[in-house]
Amino acid sequence: QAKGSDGEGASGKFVYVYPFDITTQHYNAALPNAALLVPASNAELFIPRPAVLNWETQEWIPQLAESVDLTDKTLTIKLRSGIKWTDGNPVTSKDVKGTIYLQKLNAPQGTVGWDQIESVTADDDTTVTVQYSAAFPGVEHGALKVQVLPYARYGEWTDEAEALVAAGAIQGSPEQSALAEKIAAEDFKDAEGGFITCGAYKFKDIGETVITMEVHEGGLFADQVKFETFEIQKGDNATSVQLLLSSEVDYSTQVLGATDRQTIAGVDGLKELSTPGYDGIGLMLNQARFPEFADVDVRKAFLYVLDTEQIGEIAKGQGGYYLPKTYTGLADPHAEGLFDDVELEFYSVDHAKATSLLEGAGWKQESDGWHKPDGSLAEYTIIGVEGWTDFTLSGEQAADQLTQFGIKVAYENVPEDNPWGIWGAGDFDIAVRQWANPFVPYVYGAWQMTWFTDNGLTADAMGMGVPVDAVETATQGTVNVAELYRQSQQGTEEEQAAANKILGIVFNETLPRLPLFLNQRVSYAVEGKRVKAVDPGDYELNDIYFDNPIMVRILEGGIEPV
Amino acid sequence: MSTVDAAILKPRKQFGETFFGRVWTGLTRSPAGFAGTVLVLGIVLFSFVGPLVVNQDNPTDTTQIWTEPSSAHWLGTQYEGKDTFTILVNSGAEPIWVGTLAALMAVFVAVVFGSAAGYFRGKIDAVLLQLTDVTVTIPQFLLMLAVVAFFDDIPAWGIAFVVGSTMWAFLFRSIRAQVMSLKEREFVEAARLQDLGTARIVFREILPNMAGFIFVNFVIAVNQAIYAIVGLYVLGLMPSGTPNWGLMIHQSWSQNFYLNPVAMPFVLAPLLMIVLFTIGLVTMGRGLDQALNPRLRER
Amino acid sequence: MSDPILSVRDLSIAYRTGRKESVTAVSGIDLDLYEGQSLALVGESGCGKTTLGLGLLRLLPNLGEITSGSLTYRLKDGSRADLLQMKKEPLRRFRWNEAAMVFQGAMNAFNPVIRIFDHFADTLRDHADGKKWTKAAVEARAGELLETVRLDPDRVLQSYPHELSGGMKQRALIALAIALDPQVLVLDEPTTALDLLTQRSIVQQLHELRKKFGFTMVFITHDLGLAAELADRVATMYAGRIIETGSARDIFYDPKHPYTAGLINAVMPVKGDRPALESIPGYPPSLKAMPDGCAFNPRCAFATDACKQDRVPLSLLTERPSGMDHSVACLHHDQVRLARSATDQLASFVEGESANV
Amino acid sequence: MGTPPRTAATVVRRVWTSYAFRRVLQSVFVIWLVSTITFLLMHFMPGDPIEIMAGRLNSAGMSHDQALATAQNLVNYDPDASAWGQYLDFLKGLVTLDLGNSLTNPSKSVLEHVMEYLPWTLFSVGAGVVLAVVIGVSVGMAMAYRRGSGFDHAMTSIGSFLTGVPNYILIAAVVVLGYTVLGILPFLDMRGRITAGVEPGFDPVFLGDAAFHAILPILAFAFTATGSFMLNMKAATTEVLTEDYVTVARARGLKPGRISRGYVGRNALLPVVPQIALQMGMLVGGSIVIEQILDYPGVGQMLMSAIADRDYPVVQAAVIILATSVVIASLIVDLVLVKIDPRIKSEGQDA
Amino acid sequence: MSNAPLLKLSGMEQVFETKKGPVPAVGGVDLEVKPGKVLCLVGESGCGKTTTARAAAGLTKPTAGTVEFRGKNLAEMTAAERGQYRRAVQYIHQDPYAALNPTRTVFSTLSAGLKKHGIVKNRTEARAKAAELLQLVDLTPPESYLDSYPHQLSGGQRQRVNVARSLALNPDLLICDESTSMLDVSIRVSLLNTLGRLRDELDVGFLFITHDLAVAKYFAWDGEIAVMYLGKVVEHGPTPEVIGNPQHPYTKALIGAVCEPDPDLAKANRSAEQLRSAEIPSLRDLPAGCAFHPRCPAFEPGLCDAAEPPLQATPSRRKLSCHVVHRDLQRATPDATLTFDAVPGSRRPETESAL
Ligand SMILES: Nc1ncnc2c1ncn2[C@@H]1O[C@H](COP(=O)(O)OP(=O)(O)OP(=O)(O)O)[C@@H](O)[C@H]1O
Ligand SMILES: Nc1ncnc2c1ncn2[C@@H]1O[C@H](COP(=O)(O)OP(=O)(O)OP(=O)(O)O)[C@@H](O)[C@H]1O
Ligand SMILES: [Mg+2]
Ligand SMILES: [Mg+2]
Repeated sequence: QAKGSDGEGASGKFVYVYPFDITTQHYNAALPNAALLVPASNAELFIPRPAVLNWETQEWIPQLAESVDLTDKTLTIKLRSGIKWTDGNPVTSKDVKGTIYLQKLNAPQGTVGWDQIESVTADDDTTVTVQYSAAFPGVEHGALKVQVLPYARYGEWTDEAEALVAAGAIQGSPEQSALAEKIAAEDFKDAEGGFITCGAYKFKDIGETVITMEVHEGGLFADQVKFETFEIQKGDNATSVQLLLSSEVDYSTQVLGATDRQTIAGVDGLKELSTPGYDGIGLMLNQARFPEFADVDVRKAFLYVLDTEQIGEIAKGQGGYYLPKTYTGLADPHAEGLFDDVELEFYSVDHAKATSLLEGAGWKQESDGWHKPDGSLAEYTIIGVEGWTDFTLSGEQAADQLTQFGIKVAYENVPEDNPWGIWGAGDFDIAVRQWANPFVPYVYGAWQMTWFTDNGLTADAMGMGVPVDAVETATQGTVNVAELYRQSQQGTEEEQAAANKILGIVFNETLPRLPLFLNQRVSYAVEGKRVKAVDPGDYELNDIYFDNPIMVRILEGGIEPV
Repeated sequence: MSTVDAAILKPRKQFGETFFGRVWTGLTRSPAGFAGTVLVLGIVLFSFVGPLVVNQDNPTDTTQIWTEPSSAHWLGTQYEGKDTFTILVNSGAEPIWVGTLAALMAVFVAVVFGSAAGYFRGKIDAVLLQLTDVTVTIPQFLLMLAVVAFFDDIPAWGIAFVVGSTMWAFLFRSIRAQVMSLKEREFVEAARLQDLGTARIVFREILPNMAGFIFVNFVIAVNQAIYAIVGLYVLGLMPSGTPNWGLMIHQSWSQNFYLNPVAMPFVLAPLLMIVLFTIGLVTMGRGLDQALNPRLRER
Repeated sequence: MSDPILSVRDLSIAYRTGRKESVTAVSGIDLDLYEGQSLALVGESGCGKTTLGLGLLRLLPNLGEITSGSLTYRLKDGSRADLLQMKKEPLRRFRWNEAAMVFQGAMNAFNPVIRIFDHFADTLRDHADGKKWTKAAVEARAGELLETVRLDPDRVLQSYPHELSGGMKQRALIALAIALDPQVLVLDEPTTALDLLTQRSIVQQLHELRKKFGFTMVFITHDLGLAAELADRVATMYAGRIIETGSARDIFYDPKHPYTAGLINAVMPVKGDRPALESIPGYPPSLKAMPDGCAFNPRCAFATDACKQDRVPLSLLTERPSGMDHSVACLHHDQVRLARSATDQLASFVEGESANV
Repeated sequence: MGTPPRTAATVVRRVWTSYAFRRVLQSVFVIWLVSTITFLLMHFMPGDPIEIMAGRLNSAGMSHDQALATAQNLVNYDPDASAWGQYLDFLKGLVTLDLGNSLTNPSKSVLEHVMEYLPWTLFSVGAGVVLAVVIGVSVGMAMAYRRGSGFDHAMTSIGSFLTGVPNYILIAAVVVLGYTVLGILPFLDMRGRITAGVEPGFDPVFLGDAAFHAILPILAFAFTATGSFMLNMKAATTEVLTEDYVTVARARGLKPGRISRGYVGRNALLPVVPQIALQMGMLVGGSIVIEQILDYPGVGQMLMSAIADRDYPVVQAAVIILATSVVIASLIVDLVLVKIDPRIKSEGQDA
Repeated sequence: MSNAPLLKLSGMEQVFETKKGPVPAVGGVDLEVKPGKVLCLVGESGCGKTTTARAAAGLTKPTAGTVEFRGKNLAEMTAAERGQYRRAVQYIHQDPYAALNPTRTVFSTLSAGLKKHGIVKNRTEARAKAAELLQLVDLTPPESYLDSYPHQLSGGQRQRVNVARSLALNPDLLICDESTSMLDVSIRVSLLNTLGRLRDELDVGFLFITHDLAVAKYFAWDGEIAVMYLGKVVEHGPTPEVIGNPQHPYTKALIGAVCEPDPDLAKANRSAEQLRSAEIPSLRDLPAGCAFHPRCPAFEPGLCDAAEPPLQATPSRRKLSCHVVHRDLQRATPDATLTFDAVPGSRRPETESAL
């Protein structure tokens, strides 16, 4: 029935692959983790946000909003008019306001951008005003990126959330828990009208292995999109490889291993879309357990031992990783331009340097291996996670290389069900762990990962035991990392930049985590089969799981059928 | 009485009639038993002696990833550029010895409990019987999953223990039933009438009559244990320390090697090894059964 | 009377025991059976009685095989047919209809999972020849049959085999055997495993049935008492061959084969005095290692070199009508005498008798 | 002999001593014990559903504390409740058939949750077993009838091959050879349980489609079972063929079809019938690996993920339901056996 | 000494508890076995012969009554006495194959008891002794049997090995349960002759169980026969008397039912008296009064179905439990002698009218 007035221009179909599961997933979009396709990259197509971010320019690309404006502590969201929900209601500021309140109530304390919200008001049908208690670049991120829920269905809850926020309830309070439970108990599987959406596409058929979406007349950008149908094939890695092999899919965001990539290499029209990722794999040294790791020289020596290129090659395969240009704890796109005027240490394999650093730190190499200053043999175990292949391979290789250098390092896997518990508790010698941060488009995300994740420093969750209050550095003196971190999030643009610069230098000097390599995000497209060209356009640096460039381009009408 | 005839004092050697004699005959005479034994021995040798013969230096080599079979790499190389054949040679030992250990354990427990329950009956019997009912009802894999999850750092012999403990129930029942019927057999009664003592009756009169049955079941149990252990690896629940068949299959599936034609030697080699080994065990079991099953023998 | 109802010529039966090996369990049997006759086949365990009995109906197990000979029956319609040439379907129709068999293990002759009624129904229906056997018709016919063997039809028909005692099962089987009015009835040890009293009553009923229906019987047993009771003709078997055949009185009172004599010598009488008995020394030969010549020679007191040379054929001693000739396969039959005094007395009596015949 | 007066006491006594009743009682006991063991296993298993959910969230970009706080909301679980209290609740739930809601997906009761998957596993296992019984029984009988023939030898080899080699290995080989190497297996189209757009219902289109998608699991389940039914049926038939009543039946000139069905087949099936329940049980247990290898969304796969999530109620419910179905299957088999083998009843009363 | 009983069962009862109710398999029997003498138990299947024998062998405990060995109650024996009893009383099972362990050689079977009880010191002695035993039962030359397994022996040979084993411990009493029922006539005779030699030469006492009256008569000619019916002894006396002149209707029926290997006798026998019923009553539901009355041809209503007849001595050197016979005896002159004529068919008929 989609073939109607909006039919001009829209034809053909675009096929995406994603591992959904209709037996357990449902239509309650207030539970994004468990709702059908809501956490997927293609969510922009049916459950839009006020705006998405262009990661390179850090500018907002308005979606449901016509324009957004943050002036002082006030965020004004001007909605497009004429957009309709599938139940026929227009999209109004009430929907947006309610959604923001619900998110605010459920956001854990200490979350940047949510803590600072004071009030949300719907000034008229298309204007939402968010009032912040403090303003800084990035504060608007949370509010702008909510997936907007229809008031008609969720109004009862959003109203309750608004009232609770007004009454000062926070996440974890009994009222909030009660509401959360109420929400969790609803799945809308049998709800009238199915999944209520307001995007360019709406659900047509929900099959066990295929979900078909069709153009939603009256939905956001329905007039711009060029595909009549958008199909999502259910598929994990294996299936997406098979689908790519038989050209049954146009776009896949599954992380494929080196072998998979070789498997599909010969497919006609295959295109690898590769963007530098914002996170990487590194090693956490447990300073709380081994005091010798507090010595900066020891950590540096370790990094000089490791052939990170080989590790990346094995773990991720050609094209699946890249080595950072600077060892500042930041992915290249974030580091760009920040450190042009400072001299940074560059850690490439240099066993001689490692030897002299260790000897300088009082270590001795004997026939059975390196001995610590106290004379005991240096022996460690690296833990990786069962089933996380890149972790496993990186850990194995690192252990191998350190052992060959003479530091006895074994490798072991921990079960994949709860490595976070193990890391958080500091129950390891050395652990393979991410560095930098793929989820947060702002630099501070990297600092969070470096200094605050798995570094609880409390008695029962010591983590890696790296100090954050007073860190001795050669060039910056003693710095308070925690304070700088706060500034990097909540300062003005200049303050943020300054803090970021100092923290980068501190990272480079003290190596709180040993960065091995950065992940290169690779996604796959098949061109020429159904789709003319799959191209990220201006959004090349957008992360494919957050603000996916291809989806933004589809909405813009930048991707067309053959 | 006159001096005893020397002929009487010297027992006639009847190797073919002793237990091991019959095992030997069973394994060598019947074509099936022979083929099975050759297969099993071959794979055992390959897996236990092979690692001593084959050069163990198998470095990661990023320039040699997924190469085709060649004279340098008989089965080509795998995803790290390591030699697949070398990995295969090293992959058999663990499943085999763990499986054997598990089977030994299961058979041992089943024999001890089974003969106790069958011989003494009464309370122990009732309790053990109920226990087997439950053991049989809980899906074996589930029990193993739970235990494997419980001890996160489980050593190989621990796995053997776990697998063994899920397998004993079936054998227990048949052993118990056999002991119960053997106990009532007249020759056991005859032994009691001669006042030969319980220990002798159980160990010398009853158990030897089941030796064939137990032996055959041991072979079957090894097979089942390998099924279970490899299964655990395939599910990816086991530490990936030592190379083994199950791990190879797990990697083939979890990393989608099975979709890549170049990876076929790596994917198919462990499958083939398991197929051959289990067929070997089964045919060996059949040969043994023919040689040892009293029902077949009496005829 | 001139035409035998069954004639067997040179029948040999072998069992396959291995890939290429086989043992001959029955060899070179010649036998003519006349209408209304009752022939007892006697001999020690394993001498091939059952095998021969099964052979007469071509019922050998998978591994058994008739290796030579012919088996000619005179059918109800008067025609003659060689059983060995019969195709599957005619053979099936022949069985039970022309010749039925009551088995050694009557205890297991019934399918344990169906009722006795179903056994009758199956038999009648599979030989229906177009007739429709309704439940009531089967019940009527089966009831009639069961009554002739003095069983309560109402109860028995509804029973499963395991609910009947051994004697009842045996009687039910006899009733089943005569369901189609066969001309020939082969009974393989029909009373072993039964109590003395039950045995007696079955023997009694067999007599009555014979009187009533007049069928021809081949009665297989190793109990010489039963043979004496039921047979008017006896054939002794040893190691797969008939070594002596004659009328019952010939065999019991004047056996001419040392083996037959040995058997009769070893029988313990209940009535009369207690004689000292002697056994036949040694054991029957293994089928795999048959001695040359007369198979009995290793155990025989009269054996001479001649006995070890060639097989000894049956030779006619006394000619009698209807196949009741007394023949024996022994070179030294003239030396054979019954040892036991009590029977000597009987034997002398019989000699006088037979002169009268 | 008249019937004894039917007082209430005698009726109670009758029921109490009746074979079926005692068998049912025993089954209930087994189910209780299995449930309790499962409960204990689950509760002494390390790992806490909240932590695991927190880890998930954490990996999606929250800090550990934040993730933990969110997880506490999402997962309806009180780690501090006493084990004893939980056990009592659990027992109560067991009796009232209310085993609570899934921890990770609280919008559904665990029964609903499990029932989303269970029918598919039961369908594929059931179809596999039916296939196996049909093939195994007929081939097994044919083997016994032609003992020693080439057919027998060939089938015996195939039978022991099928029983011996793990079914997941066989099916893995089928996939690799059929899909990757030869490219004849439409593995991709077989994904999932039904093709998109096929409406569930009791019609041939749906059943055919479901069967198409389940071909591989069904095959995998049928492999082992077929082999063992073949061999067992052959052994049983061989034994029955030597029974006197079969010889007697042939002597009675019964038609070959009647003999093979009513006399040989029926009796040879008796020892094979209990095997069916046993096989069902083992196959349902083995579905964990099969469904993982074939990526078939059945109860085995669900169990794996529920265990990984420490979704206790789901795991418990699944195990109890599985155990119950195994117990019920064997109960049915026993009761059916009483029906088809008249001897058992009297034995059951005697011994 | 030879007249003190070796084995004495008094009032021995054995009731088996089953789900369907108690089964009184043996209901109070009194028996004695003297050294060098044979006591033969005969009766139909299920009448309790084996049960009696098993209790006598100490394999089961009787539910009532006592089993005494050389005057000592089995139930009250000390461990040492029991050990002695175990060795002095041996039981030979019915099935010669089942009673031999298929995994042990003849030597191993024979020597186990010898070694266990210290009768032999070492292997050499054991083999010599075992060979001696084999010779005793006519398995010669012994060396060709010593190392055989049971399945390599024929039925008769197995039966002899069983006998040899039971002789290994120099028993005073042998209990033979249907030891010859599975054997062919000629082997049966030779085994009975072997056992007879033991009885006569070594003074071994026998409790000999059979359902074959001919065997009973042959083996127990100098001893006694006890006829059992449904767990009770109904007639008990010296063998020639009981066989030659049975008085209990049941014994009469048994003897009348025997088929003699004599065609003429058989013909004459055909008119033998019929029992009133062929069905044996169930032990669980014994008829009131005399257990035989539903089948008994001499049944007299009011007399036989009222009270259980006691086992009483009669003038003709035997004990008997039958109301009718006892009553008739009392009525008749007390010294009436019964002749063989009383046994139907015990003689060849005088007239040839049957032919
Ligand atoms: N299926 C068979 N395979 C091999 N040999 C067999 C088979 N059946 C019987 N025999 C052998 O054939 C011979 C004759 O057996 P048969 O059963 O005819 O003897 P029988 O005279 O009936 O003995 P019984 O008195 O014990 O019943 C025996 O030696 C027996 O071992
Ligand atoms: N363990 C038992 N439990 C219940 N009943 C038993 C048991 N043993 C024997 N009986 C019953 O006791 C009765 C006597 O059995 P027993 O074996 O003594 O008879 P028998 O005279 O030896 O018979 P046969 O001649 O058949 O050997 C039978 O009815 C039998 O069913
Ligand atoms: Mg026979
Ligand atoms: Mg008995």
